[in-house]
Amino acid sequence: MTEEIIIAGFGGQGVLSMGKILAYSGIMENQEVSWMPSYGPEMRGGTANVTVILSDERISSPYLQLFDTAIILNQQSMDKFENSVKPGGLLIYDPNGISHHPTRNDIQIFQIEGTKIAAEMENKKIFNMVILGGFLKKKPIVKIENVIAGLKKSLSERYHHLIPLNEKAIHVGMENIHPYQNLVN
Amino acid sequence: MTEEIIIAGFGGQGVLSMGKILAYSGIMENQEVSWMPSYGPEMRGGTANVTVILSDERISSPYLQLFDTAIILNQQSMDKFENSVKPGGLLIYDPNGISHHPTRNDIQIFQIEGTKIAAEMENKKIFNMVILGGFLKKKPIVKIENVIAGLKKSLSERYHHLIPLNEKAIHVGMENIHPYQNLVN
Amino acid sequence: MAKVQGAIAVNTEVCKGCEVCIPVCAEDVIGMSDTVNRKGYHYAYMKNPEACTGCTNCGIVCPDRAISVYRVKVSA
Amino acid sequence: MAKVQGAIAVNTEVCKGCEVCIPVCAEDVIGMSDTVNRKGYHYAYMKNPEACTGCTNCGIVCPDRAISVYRVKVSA
Amino acid sequence: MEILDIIKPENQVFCKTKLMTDSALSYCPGCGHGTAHNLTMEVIDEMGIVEDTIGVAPVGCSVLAYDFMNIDMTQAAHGRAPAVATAIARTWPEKYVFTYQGDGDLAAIGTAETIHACNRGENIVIIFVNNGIYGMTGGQMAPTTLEGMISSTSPYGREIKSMGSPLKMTELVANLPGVYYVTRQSVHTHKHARKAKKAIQKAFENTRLKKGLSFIEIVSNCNSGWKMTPNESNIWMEENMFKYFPLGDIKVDGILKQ
Amino acid sequence: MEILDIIKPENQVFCKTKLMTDSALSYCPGCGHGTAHNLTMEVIDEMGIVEDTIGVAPVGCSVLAYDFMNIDMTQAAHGRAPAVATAIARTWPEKYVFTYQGDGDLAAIGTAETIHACNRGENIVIIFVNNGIYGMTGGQMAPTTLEGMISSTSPYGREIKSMGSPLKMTELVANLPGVYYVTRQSVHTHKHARKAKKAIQKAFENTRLKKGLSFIEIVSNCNSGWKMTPNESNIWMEENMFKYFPLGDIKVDGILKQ
Amino acid sequence: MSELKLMKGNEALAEAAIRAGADAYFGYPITPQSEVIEYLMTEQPEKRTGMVVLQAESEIAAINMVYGAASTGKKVLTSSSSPGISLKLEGISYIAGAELPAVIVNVVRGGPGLGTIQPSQADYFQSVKGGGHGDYKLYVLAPASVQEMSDFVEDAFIIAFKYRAPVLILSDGLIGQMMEKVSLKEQIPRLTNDEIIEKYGSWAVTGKKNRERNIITSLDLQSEKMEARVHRLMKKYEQMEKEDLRYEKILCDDAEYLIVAYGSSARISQKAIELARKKGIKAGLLRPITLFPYPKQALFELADQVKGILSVELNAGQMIEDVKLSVQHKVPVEHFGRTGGIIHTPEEVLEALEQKIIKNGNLRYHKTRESSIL
Amino acid sequence: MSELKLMKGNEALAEAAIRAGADAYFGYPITPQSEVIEYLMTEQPEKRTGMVVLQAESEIAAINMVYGAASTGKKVLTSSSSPGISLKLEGISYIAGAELPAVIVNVVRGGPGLGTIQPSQADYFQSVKGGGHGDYKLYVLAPASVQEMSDFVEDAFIIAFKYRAPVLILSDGLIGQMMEKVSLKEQIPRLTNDEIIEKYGSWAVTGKKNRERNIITSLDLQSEKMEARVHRLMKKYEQMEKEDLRYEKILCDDAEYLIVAYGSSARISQKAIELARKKGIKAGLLRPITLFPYPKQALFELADQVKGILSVELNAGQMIEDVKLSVQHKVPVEHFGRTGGIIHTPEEVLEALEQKIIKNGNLRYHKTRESSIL
Ligand SMILES: Cc1ncc(C[n+]2csc(CCOP(=O)(O)OP(=O)(O)O)c2C)c(N)n1
Ligand SMILES: Cc1ncc(C[n+]2csc(CCOP(=O)(O)OP(=O)(O)O)c2C)c(N)n1
Ligand code: SF4
Ligand code: SF4
Ligand code: SF4
Ligand code: SF4
Ligand code: SF4
Ligand code: SF4
Ligand SMILES: [Mg+2]
Ligand SMILES: [Mg+2]
Repeated sequence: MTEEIIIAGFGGQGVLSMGKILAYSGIMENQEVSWMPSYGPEMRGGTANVTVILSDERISSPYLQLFDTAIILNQQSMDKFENSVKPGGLLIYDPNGISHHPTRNDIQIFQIEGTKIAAEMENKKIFNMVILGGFLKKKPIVKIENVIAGLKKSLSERYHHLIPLNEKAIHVGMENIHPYQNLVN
Repeated sequence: MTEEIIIAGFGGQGVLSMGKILAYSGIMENQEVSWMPSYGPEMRGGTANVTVILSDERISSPYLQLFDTAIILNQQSMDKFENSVKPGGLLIYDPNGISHHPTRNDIQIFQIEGTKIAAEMENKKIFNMVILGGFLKKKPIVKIENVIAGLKKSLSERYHHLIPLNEKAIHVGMENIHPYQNLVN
Repeated sequence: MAKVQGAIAVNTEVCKGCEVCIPVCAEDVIGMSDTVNRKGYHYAYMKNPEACTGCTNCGIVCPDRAISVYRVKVSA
Repeated sequence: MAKVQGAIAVNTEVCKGCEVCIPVCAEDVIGMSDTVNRKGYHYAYMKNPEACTGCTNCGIVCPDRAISVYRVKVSA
Repeated sequence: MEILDIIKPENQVFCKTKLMTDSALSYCPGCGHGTAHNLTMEVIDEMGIVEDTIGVAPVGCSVLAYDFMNIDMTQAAHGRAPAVATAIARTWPEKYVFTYQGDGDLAAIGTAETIHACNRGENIVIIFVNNGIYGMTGGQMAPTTLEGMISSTSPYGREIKSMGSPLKMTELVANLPGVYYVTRQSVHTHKHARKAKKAIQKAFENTRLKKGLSFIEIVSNCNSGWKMTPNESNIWMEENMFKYFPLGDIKVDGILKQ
Repeated sequence: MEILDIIKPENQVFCKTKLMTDSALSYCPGCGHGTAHNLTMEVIDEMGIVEDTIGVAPVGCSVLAYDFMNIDMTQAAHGRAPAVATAIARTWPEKYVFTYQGDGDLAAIGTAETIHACNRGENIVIIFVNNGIYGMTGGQMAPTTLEGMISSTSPYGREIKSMGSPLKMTELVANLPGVYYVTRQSVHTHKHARKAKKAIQKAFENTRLKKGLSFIEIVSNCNSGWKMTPNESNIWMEENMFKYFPLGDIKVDGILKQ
Repeated sequence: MSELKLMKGNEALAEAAIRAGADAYFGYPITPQSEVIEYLMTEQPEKRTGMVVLQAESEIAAINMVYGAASTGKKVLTSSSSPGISLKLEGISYIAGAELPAVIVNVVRGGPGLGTIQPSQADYFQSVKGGGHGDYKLYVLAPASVQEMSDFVEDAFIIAFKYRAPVLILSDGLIGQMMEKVSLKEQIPRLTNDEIIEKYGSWAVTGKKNRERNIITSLDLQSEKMEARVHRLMKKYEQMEKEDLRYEKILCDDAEYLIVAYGSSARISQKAIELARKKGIKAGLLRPITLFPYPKQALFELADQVKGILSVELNAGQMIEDVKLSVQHKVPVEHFGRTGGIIHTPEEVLEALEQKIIKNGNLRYHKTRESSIL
Repeated sequence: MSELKLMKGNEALAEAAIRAGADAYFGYPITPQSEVIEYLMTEQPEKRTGMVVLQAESEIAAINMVYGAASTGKKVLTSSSSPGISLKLEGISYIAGAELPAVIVNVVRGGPGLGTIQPSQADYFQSVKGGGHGDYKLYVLAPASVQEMSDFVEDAFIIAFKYRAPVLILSDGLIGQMMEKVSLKEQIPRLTNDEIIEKYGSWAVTGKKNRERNIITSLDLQSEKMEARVHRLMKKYEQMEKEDLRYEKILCDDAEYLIVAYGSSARISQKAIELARKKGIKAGLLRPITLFPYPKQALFELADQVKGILSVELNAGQMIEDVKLSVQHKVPVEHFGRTGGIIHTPEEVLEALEQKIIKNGNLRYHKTRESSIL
């Protein structure tokens, strides 16, 4: 199994840490993992993205053009990465702030109202966990308990009390991911 | 004809300019010339030397180990260059301040009391011209008028009034060079 | 007696929602939109237009010069 | 009453004939040799030894530390 | 009166100068660089000297100044803008030459070039944007970072003992005879921005009059690096930066203010 | 009393310190470097700290200081001695670390390293021999060359307009909080040499007490570069150099003298 | 089993420096390597091991600080990226000339000039041909994974002290920025000052105590001495070639076509030869782990076996010269590489192998001649 | 006939810069090239032609001043020696990346480190393999006489502006310090500012007047653009190889043995082949005048004619790599050179030719393999 994922959104949305938790979960399952962020001034306030690969073979290039899954969290990232999903691949996005919805019909497209849900749960910080939950619902490539183990690893001690909340967020996310039918076609 | 000469002494003795005048004289006779000074901190107060080559062929290396003529003006230079004279070559030196006189008997050795003469002529500056005169007496490789022409070239205008004095010094030098018999052997 | 009335035009796609224009407005004219622009920023707008005096304070502190300011004299 | 008498020993091969020791000698003890050392420098010597007080001024300004200074108490 | 009746070309009293291009600034929302850029270009525009102005961009967030300032510009190696500007001013004595530099660029790696261009009294303008941090590279400590201030290379706060005190480059260069005008400004409010603009104008006037070097420090925010919202960062700046880096003229017409 | 009766070991009151080697100094006759070397080594000797002293030689005439000072020394790239000394002092906090630098080395190419080592208040001693010229390379103009002074790169005299004013590096660094002791001395007469020696001793005492950076400028001659006899050069120095570079303490125990 | 962590290459290198018992790090921020100093400042090794970490005012100050600490026998390193390394070259040349042990890390970005902050391998020439002035070389290690970013630090120090010579770890933005699993080594205790004086007292400047004075310098005014110094250096480099050459052969036993690549290019090329083999092309990969010394002999021998060689580098063609010098014109050698921060895909590499080597296998000499232009 | 003078190489170069119509010189003193700035300061070209001469605070400031003046289309040069050139490498890489015309002079001394102030050719690698970071090259001219120190200045400016690229004049302490006859060229008038705006207005930053703004930069945040920039540079270098290669063949027509040498080594080697011919050995000399581009084809062809080739350099073996890459293993190639400031004599060179080449002509392949170590 090899899963090649791009996660893209704003700097503040916890894009990089979401990728990191996913990678850690992979390690918990003895998979090979790589995590390659975009870096440098384009992060300046604007978009951030990270390529995460989980595989049971040695990973050659951590840097990719095409992905099995794209998790897209703002319009700029949608413009940039909609066409980077492999045919038959998966595109998950949060409709919040999206003015131009995806139009491809050779891939599966799902929506998850991460921003809204996080707002309802009154904790912006768990936004990325909600999204992660949605993704894992569609691609259960790692077990939840390993995600939690990964969380423990990547969070510093003094945040461990937040783990239950994050776990909850993951489950909420799993329940709130819905297919998107674009009406264009 | 190719004449390879080293002139060595103190910084203050006009060693470099003497070589320069010699080189200019060569140019006046349409010879190929090169002038290669010792440079860098070893000049710091201490010795200065210059290698001058006059030739009617293109000069390959301006930098030599052995010389046809060595003109030696202090003890350190004597220690350094006595053995750099080619067998059968010429060594000219000013005995002033020389405690260890040359001992080779496979070369011609001449003395010239440049310091004394310059003192008598009450002009330290012409010391190197006296020595040059002595050398030209032994090796008339350039005509005196060309030396004068060379002097004109290398001296800046405002010193041209000194040229007659320098010419005189050359002639005095020619008259005051004497063979040196070292009594060691 | 003639008083001035002002207005600002915000280039909503240029605005980055930094909000530094808000504290410099003595008349509390400026508010931030609920919706976001294409870059995802909430943008400035005149939440109470009639108060604007066209003093240009907002314009001069806007790093992105998203604001143009207009002013007219109106006789009361 | 006891007065001091001094003397200096110049390392003539180390001396560079710079003469900076001369002006600092209040007693005008130091002169320069007519002959030169192996390096070709005229070197310092005591031209009037009896005047030396052993004050060490010359020694401390000699860049090459060519001077050693000696001093004895002598009762007049 | 209807807004649409007010928003008419003939009523416009303020808008972006044409000496700023239409490319969106690469700076974070609320970053002082944008305002500093605009004020500088407004001065060049109003003085009508664009045809004779050559700018030197640094390495820092404002490396892309040449994308935004609609004038001839060259981009200097990190810290070397004063040397670059020196050569331009020497070979084009009639031009208006300015550098635009950050605090890491000017006060760390560029210290020697800054001190010596100032000491030679080159006829240039140096605009020094001091945000107390290395913005571009992700918020590392700068020579100007305040005591106790947190950055990615002083994660527990700048400690004077091991990292030294914040460096007051501006006061330092004011001591050099070649420097004619030295002032410290800010651009975060309309009042400050208007004063800063006057200072920039004075600096370019000095160039016109061949008075030598004018040095304008602009204390600014780096809200990303400081991890605050823009308005928070401006308040923090007033309360902390201005204490250590007080605003105002330091040297005017070649005379030090006491 | 006979001279030979006086010149006996038991009567010796002054001789070369054993912390100077027997190799002949490479300096020109009468060059102040020799005296400065000897005074420094006499202090190290008298303080009994040779086993804990590490010296840093510059690039300049005194590059060969390591041949003459009979202590552990490393030779730094041109201008970088303060950085080299910083690392040694940081990794060997109990040692006495000093740099010995010329004015070209310290005030031209080494400006940034000097300013920042001073600003960090490194616990080191900087001995700065200012002879107003680049001696080693044959007498080119230095940042410290006086107005109108002739050098091989200012053959018609230093001109302020194009070459800038002589740089008072010592006054400049005195403004930095990290610098604890700053003084300007000379070594050309016994009086001056004795005072300079006291200053050097104070500096190393500061190191012992971990007070931070001590900066000692020694205004000296470069008779070769100045094209004078040693005694002429010392007189010229008093009449010209001391006017612009006045001798005396500038900062003592961390407090600036006014 | 030692602890397994998920780390960036830059972080792994920084942690490895602490664990290798380094005494000091001096650096100046630059993308894409700033995480090295950021990690160290956060970890506070001063408290863990007593290691000194200092942010210098510039790369030049940093490399000269390295020179200073190395002069005293301390284990010291610095890191930077391309433009910063250019600034360090005078200092690096001094370290080589003065025969000091030191570790320098270059997390390469694209040049020339300010260029791009994206990954590149365009500093190969600078690294192996002696970017600085004079006759010297660097021992160059090229990590291809986060694990190697960690492992090579200790290796580098061992070589640095074995030869008293500077060692370069030549990484790039890809290896520096990516996160992978890394198993960290045990902490090696730092040497005490007494141990340093004991071990390195013959040369290090630690204060003249119970011995003659030590001097660190790269200057020799007597040409004979300077020539002797140069010969001493050359001897070291010959010994490195004999004793410390490192490389990896992948699928080479039956290879008909060979790719030579290091660092991140080697990772991508490995995928490329896997794809090639799926297509039935017998491709192999030679990965130089040390760029100096270079696996000349291994290449020379493989050249008898394969039909052609492709040098894959993230640059316009630099290592290809060493490949050619090794192959000695037995088979065609071509270059493939993207530049400017673009990272070639395994597919691109495979296509290049097919187009430049397999297809033109017969035009060999003509080809090599032309392509020897860069 | 133009005036004949006796001048040092450094002085001749400085005078030639004035006469070539240079607009500015920026430099920092260092032996053995300080005469360049000393001559200029004495001549006061500001009064003769309006040329600006400034002593910078460092080599780094100087090269960045060059960058600044070059950004505006001015004819500008700097000079230094080995350690100073190392410090300029970041700036040189910027000049190459930003595509600016500039002339840099290196009067080489012996390295590494502070090394020696005596003559050397140990900066060959740094000069031709891109000492700075990134994919760039310098057009390198190697004068072998005072006359060429003078002549090459104008040549260098012509190339610099033809390609908008940095040109290096690679001299050494021997050529820089020696005096020879030199015939000086006529004064070329400096361009007026209007002429500069006229000629270079398409790219130079001279103030935005009647045109869109000009920008000088080496930065491209988009990798595609950066790659395009690198390709643009590579195209220039290919064109240089086609159009501006320079070399000299001496006694090569009937040569059985070949010496390859440049600069001062070429002078000495010429004497050596004369001595050889006196002994009946048919030796010839190929003197590369440009080190990049390199006379690859000429060497490749001579390799069919000669039995062996000796690369003579004042270093531990650097140019030999380019000789081998050109010869493509047709005949044995060996290196001979003294280092540390020692200058080999014609006799030494001849002996090396006899020992390393003539004697071992048969062991060719074995030999070349071994000797490919350095
Ligand atoms: C030689 C070199 N060293 C380091 C860097 C990395 N670098 C880029 S910008 C920068 C500092 C920016 O800080 P500052 O000058 O304060 O500008 P700001 O971004 O804060 O406006 C550094 C260290 C570089 N590009 N080149
Ligand atoms: C990088 C570098 N630049 C330049 C030089 C040449 N150089 C050697 S010493 C020196 C200046 C010496 O002057 P100063 O520091 O005043 O020492 P002094 O000789 O006057 O005591 C210079 C420019 C060098 N060796 N290295
Ligand atoms: S112009 Fe003045 S009043 Fe109007 S919105 Fe702006 S700041 Fe407020
Ligand atoms: S200051 Fe400008 S960018 Fe910021 S919110 Fe106001 S209008 Fe928008
Ligand atoms: S010791 Fe004093 S008195 Fe004696 S010679 Fe020296 S200076 Fe003169
Ligand atoms: S000071 Fe020293 S070197 Fe100078 S003359 Fe006196 S004894 Fe000789
Ligand atoms: S990082 Fe700081 S300095 Fe840079 S653009 Fe953002 S706020 Fe401005
Ligand atoms: S050149 Fe000047 S500084 Fe150097 S040794 Fe001679 S006098 Fe002293
Ligand atoms: Mg900043
Ligand atoms: Mg000096």
